[in-house]
Amino acid sequence: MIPTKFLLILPILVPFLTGILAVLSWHQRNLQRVVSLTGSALLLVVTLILFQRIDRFGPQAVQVGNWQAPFGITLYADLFAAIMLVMAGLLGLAVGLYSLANIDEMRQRLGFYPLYQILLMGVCGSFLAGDIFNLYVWFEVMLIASFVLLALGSERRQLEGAIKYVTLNLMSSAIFLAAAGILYGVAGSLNMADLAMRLRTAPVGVVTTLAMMFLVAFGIKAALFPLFSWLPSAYHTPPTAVSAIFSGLLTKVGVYAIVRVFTLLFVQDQAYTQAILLILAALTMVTGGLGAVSQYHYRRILSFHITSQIGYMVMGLALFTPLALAGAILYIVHNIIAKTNLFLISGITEWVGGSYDLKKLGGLYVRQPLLAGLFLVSALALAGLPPLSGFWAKLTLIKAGLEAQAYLIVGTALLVSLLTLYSMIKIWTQAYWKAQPEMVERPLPPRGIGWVIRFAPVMLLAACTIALGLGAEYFLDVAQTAANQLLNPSLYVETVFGTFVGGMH
Amino acid sequence: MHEAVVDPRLLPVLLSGYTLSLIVPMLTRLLRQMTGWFLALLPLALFVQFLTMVDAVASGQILTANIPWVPSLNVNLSFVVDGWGLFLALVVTGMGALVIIYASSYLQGHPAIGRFYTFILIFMASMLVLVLADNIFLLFIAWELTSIASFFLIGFYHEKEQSQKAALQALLVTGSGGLALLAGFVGLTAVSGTASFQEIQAHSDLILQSPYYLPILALILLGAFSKSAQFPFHFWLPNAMAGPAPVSTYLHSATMVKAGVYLLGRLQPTLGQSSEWFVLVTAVGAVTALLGAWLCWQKTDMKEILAYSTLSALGTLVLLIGLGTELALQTAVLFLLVHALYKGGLFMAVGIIDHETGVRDVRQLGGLWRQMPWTFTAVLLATLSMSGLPPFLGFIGKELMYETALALPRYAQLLTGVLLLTNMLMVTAALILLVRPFFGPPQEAHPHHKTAFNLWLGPVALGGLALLLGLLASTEAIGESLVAPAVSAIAGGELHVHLALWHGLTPMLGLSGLTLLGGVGLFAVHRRLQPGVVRLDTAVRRLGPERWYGWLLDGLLRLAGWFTEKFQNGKLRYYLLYVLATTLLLVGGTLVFRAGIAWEALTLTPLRLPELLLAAVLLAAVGVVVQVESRLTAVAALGVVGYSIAVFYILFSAPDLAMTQFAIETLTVILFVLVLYRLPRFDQFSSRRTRLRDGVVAVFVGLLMAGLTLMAQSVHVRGASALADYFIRSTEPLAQGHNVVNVILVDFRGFDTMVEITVLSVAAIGVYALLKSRTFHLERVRAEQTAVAEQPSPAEPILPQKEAH
Amino acid sequence: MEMIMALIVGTLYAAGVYMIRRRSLVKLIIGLGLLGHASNMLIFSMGNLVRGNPPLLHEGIDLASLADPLPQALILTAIVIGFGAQAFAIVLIRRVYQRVGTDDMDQLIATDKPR
Amino acid sequence: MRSLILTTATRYLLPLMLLFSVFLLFRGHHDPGGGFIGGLVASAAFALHGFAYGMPEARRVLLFDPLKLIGVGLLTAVSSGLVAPIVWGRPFMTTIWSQTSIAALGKLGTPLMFDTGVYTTVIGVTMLIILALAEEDGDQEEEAI
Repeated sequence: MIPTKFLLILPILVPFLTGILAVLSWHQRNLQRVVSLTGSALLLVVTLILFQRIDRFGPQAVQVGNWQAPFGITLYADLFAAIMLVMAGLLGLAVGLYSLANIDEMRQRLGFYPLYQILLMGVCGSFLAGDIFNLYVWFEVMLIASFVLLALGSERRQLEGAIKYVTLNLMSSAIFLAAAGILYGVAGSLNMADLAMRLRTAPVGVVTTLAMMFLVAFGIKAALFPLFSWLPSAYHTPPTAVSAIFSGLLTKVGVYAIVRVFTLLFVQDQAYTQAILLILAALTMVTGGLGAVSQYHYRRILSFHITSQIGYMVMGLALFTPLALAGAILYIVHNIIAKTNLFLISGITEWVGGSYDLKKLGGLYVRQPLLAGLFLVSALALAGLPPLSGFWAKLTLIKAGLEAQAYLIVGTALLVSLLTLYSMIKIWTQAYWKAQPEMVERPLPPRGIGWVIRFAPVMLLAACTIALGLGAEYFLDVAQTAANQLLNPSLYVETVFGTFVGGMH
Repeated sequence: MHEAVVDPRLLPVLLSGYTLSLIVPMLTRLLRQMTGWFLALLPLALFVQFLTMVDAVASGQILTANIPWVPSLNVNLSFVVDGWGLFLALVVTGMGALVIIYASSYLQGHPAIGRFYTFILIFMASMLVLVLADNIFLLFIAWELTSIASFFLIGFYHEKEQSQKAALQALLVTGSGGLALLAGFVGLTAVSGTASFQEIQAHSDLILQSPYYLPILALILLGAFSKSAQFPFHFWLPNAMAGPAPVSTYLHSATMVKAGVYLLGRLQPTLGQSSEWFVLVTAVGAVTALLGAWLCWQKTDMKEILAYSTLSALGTLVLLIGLGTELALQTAVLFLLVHALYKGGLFMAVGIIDHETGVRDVRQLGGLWRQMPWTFTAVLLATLSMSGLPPFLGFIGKELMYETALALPRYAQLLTGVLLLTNMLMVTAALILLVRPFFGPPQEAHPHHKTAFNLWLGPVALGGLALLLGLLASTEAIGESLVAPAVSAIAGGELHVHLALWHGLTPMLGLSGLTLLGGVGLFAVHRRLQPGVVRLDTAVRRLGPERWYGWLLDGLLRLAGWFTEKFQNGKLRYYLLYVLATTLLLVGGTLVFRAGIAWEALTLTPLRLPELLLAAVLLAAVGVVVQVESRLTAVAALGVVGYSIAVFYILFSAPDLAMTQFAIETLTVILFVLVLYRLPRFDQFSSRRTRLRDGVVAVFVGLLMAGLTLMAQSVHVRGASALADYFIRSTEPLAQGHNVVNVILVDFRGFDTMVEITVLSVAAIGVYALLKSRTFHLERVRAEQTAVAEQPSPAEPILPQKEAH
Repeated sequence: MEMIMALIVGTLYAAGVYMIRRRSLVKLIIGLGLLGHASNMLIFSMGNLVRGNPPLLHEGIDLASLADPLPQALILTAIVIGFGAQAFAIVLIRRVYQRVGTDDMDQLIATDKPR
Repeated sequence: MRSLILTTATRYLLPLMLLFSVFLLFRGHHDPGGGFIGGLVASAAFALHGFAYGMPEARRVLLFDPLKLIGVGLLTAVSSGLVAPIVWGRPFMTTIWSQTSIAALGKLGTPLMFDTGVYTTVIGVTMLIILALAEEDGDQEEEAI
């Protein structure tokens, strides 16, 4: 059994070392592929072990460098973090496998695999950070890796998208950095557990001002309305594997950070902050939904839906009841899997149908029934139809919303789910049902290894979506435990300050 | 009181359909044309299974099964077989068997017949779950599944645009209703504290007195009405007839559309004791009944006639349940069966005519009775039942209807009138269906071959059943065993139902006669009236609910387009503006209105001249950067800003920072010069006004950040500087160093540094990849150019690689 | 001095924001540079401004008078990260110019047009 | 346009600057300096050499592919953190110091190893950027749209 103090660092070290090995084997592409895939598989194993440990023994913290908190850097993982880490591991493997077929030779030679691993490292680090500046640093590593992955290949549309993506995300970083600096100026600490205690004695107005700064900074990353514009500009431009991993993990890191700081640090003026979160959540849902309805491009529809669904997650946070938070967590998990899978499916659709443009697609229900079926599983889950995963998340949120008497947001959530259904059906009708437009005559790709590499991860994720739906009780139970941990900040503080071992060295 | 008995058969029975649907693809390959017969064995077996439960249920038992699924959300696999559920389960399975057999021939040779079977089985299983679920959310799940199955079945001919539209419309309308229903269900369970129908029923007082009664009622009615195609949601149903005949038969007349009726019946004892319920449900039912009947006799497409008459029947059912008297419920139960039998048969028969002749328009058909004797038999039996002639079951249904209406304490005349009118029009419709295609001179369209046994089996069986049950109505089997338990499951208490063909000379009999007379009369003149009525109808339709749907959808699309155009116009500076405005609003607003700066708490360090001069240089350099026209000067000025900052670091005790800043600044300037000198000059793109406006925004942002800086400095929460003290005091003894900043970087917070150099490495790889990609692209272009060197002008620009193929 | 620092911070942010909202690619990158400086100066003014007492531990020094080393360490990290991001952004902009052939940001809207 | 002064100066400057960079690396723990600054100085030396003799020559003097340097540097940094968990069972990045001190260097410990990793990485990073920029294809040719 791996001691927890090592286990907690492994989700960072595994992709880091994998990335370094991939850099060192820069010119041997096949070696890189083996290294990358092995690393991804290992990451999933590690995160699963970590999840199981935390599920059984509760939140864990480790002090990097063995410096007592709040002086060193703390890594902290509660059940929420562990869930997110498992998601990173799962996606890392699924998309990693898919990328073997999807990423072309040029991009491989320009460093796709190292970048991919470093991106995973940044994501995992963000989930584990127990120190606000360390979180900033993780955000940066994730961000810069995503910049490069987005622009890798330098197609014109990629570059155009990248400009917007880079600029707005650097804005977010600048605000985050300023906020972290001011937080240090106000409270004199960077350790989040320490801050949680110190901020209790700080003037409420000042803390709330800081909360708003963090909300804007993380809101950009999470693509909240009206800070989301970079996402639909950029997410549809790189190769599918890149879109998929972005859609699954990056915005969710923003949501994770929002949830973290608004449950741990900024709980002083809840009426005010929750009201703002609620308004943003509603607007985000609507904007994304409308955006998706207006599009005719497969991946752009999916991109807008990322935004709309972030609204649901923030809604769960804004309601701030255990059930609502559990709903948000369930929603995140469901959405990560379903949305990533849809992106992967969009890639296969392009592969067999020759386009992302819905007007040029068609006839795939007849020609590719398996693909169509896999699309349906994820799309209907996304639209929240029972008994798939999205239904349970939606039901939980609606129940929590009605219990909290937040009728307006519940109404919005329900209406937007109709918009989701509409746009998913649009994709279905156009790409799968409709007869194939005559102008595009493409021979079907052979069912070789490329077929297996593409379909295997999609099937894996579809199976996860189904399992999440049929086994909802287990996942809801876990989500509720995670939510209760989140709503109990003193657990965080005790865990961080209670686990210092070994005294001075 | 009912006695609950756990029945282990239930779960396998209910899930068998799903299981079977999974292996359909394999079966179709294995059994080919026999698949239909094989698959029909399942509903048949289930039908028999349910028949064996009839006696137990009639004797007052209810059969249950309960398996926890998601108890945290009160969602469990709990089922209850009571009279009402069992009654519908029999309809669902019985019709299911006939429809599958029928479809095996109707869709014979269609490449997608396997998918048809899959969806029809999923539908059937879901429908069974729906009518037997005790858990309210389980019902909802099944409810949504039937909508989805219906979507795929309506869109069976999915390459036709009309099918796509109809399927989408049905899904959106019933889906919206489903969402309302979900909200209503959540509310209902919240108020009653349970998700079991049995227990909810026991808490009906609690619900009726709750302030949330009305919203809950409204939401649930929205769900039920949209599913059962009540006015103003009725329009999706006629359009749904784009599906193949077996689908119309099974989903859109016999079973799925009855789900709303079923739910209303199920909740009648809970929600039905209010005048709101009475008014809403009765009125909507009555309007739908009349509307359907009125629309149906003007049509000439047989399937359309059936569709609208189905609407009418659904309206009648809803009306009866809204009335809620014992007699009304009894009528509703019986009429449901009556309708399923004759309408199912008619849909199949019309399907046969369509299948064999390719025509559904009564104007192009004639004299078919000779050529299609079996179909004729079926239609004859069904239409007679539809017209309510003795000794058919339809007659008993109609008599009961009038009896119910006449016995009403309120609105008796009005509702009798409504029912009379509806039934008259039904008679006319029945006559149109029977007389025009089958009698009269043969027309051009004629059957191409003999009708297959599989095809006529269903309709003839159903028509025969309508006759047989009518003849047997006075026996116990119908009234006491089937109808009575169903009614008592809704109304509660034990009751007896006695059905008979002959009640003596009653007012009801008179009304029946009147109905027939009126119907026949209208039939006699209907051809002359039709054109005028159709014109009128078209005019009214322009304002009808279907147009509302169109407007809503168009409006939504336009709104979405407009909104997205506004917010996602591709121009980065607007995106930035949104971010800045949000920051100003949220952060600035909070700072000004909730925090503020404690000026008196600011500790000010005295000013010194060199620092002031330095600040002046820095600010001047910033001014140059912003204003200058030449990019090289701007870069140089930016360098000056950086170096001034480095000097600041020196002055304020940060030598490490200063060194790094100097080095980095130099590198940045070099990079700028290397990279940017090949870029164009600074161009002035924006107008003076834009610049002024941007300037104002920028000033506000500056003020905000300066304000935040001062705010932070005016707060002194920090346990003085606990961290700084610790670092300064521990660096030597614990970290073996003297340069505290460096020790923080490599030891206390070395982890940050490790990530930092990773960032740097990735950035370098990024620079490398960006620059190298040009080499790759150029190599490709050169290769292409040599390849097409002979051709003077390449016709198409070469696309960049899209993805690895 | 705190007021002067606040003025500098505010001016740098204002100038940075103004520059990134221009339509010219080159100005955008210069604006990002200014924003980086602004954040660093902001963090720097979060530590108490101490003259001539760098956090270097030499014999006989008064430990209480030293400048707060933590903001310095944070800024060092931020400078380096900022440099990485900026280097990438500079080259990115160059590549955009090479491929698209315009310096006008308003022309770069192809990816946002609904198709 | 290589100037004679630059080429002559660089010949002597390169070793001196490299030596100085190593000096900065080692003294960082006690005085201003450290791996980062050291790495920058070393890269400046290589870059100057490149300006004087051409980039292929700089690449030759560098001995290693910059990408390899980056990899090795990162690996060194992370390995310094792994010493404690693997050898002593302490948390990641716990510092370990040698008991004896070596002349001119002082005590050896994992922080120095870490800083060496930083130093190596920074050289790799800077040289990767500079070499890529210097070896870039010209602007004249059009890429495919």
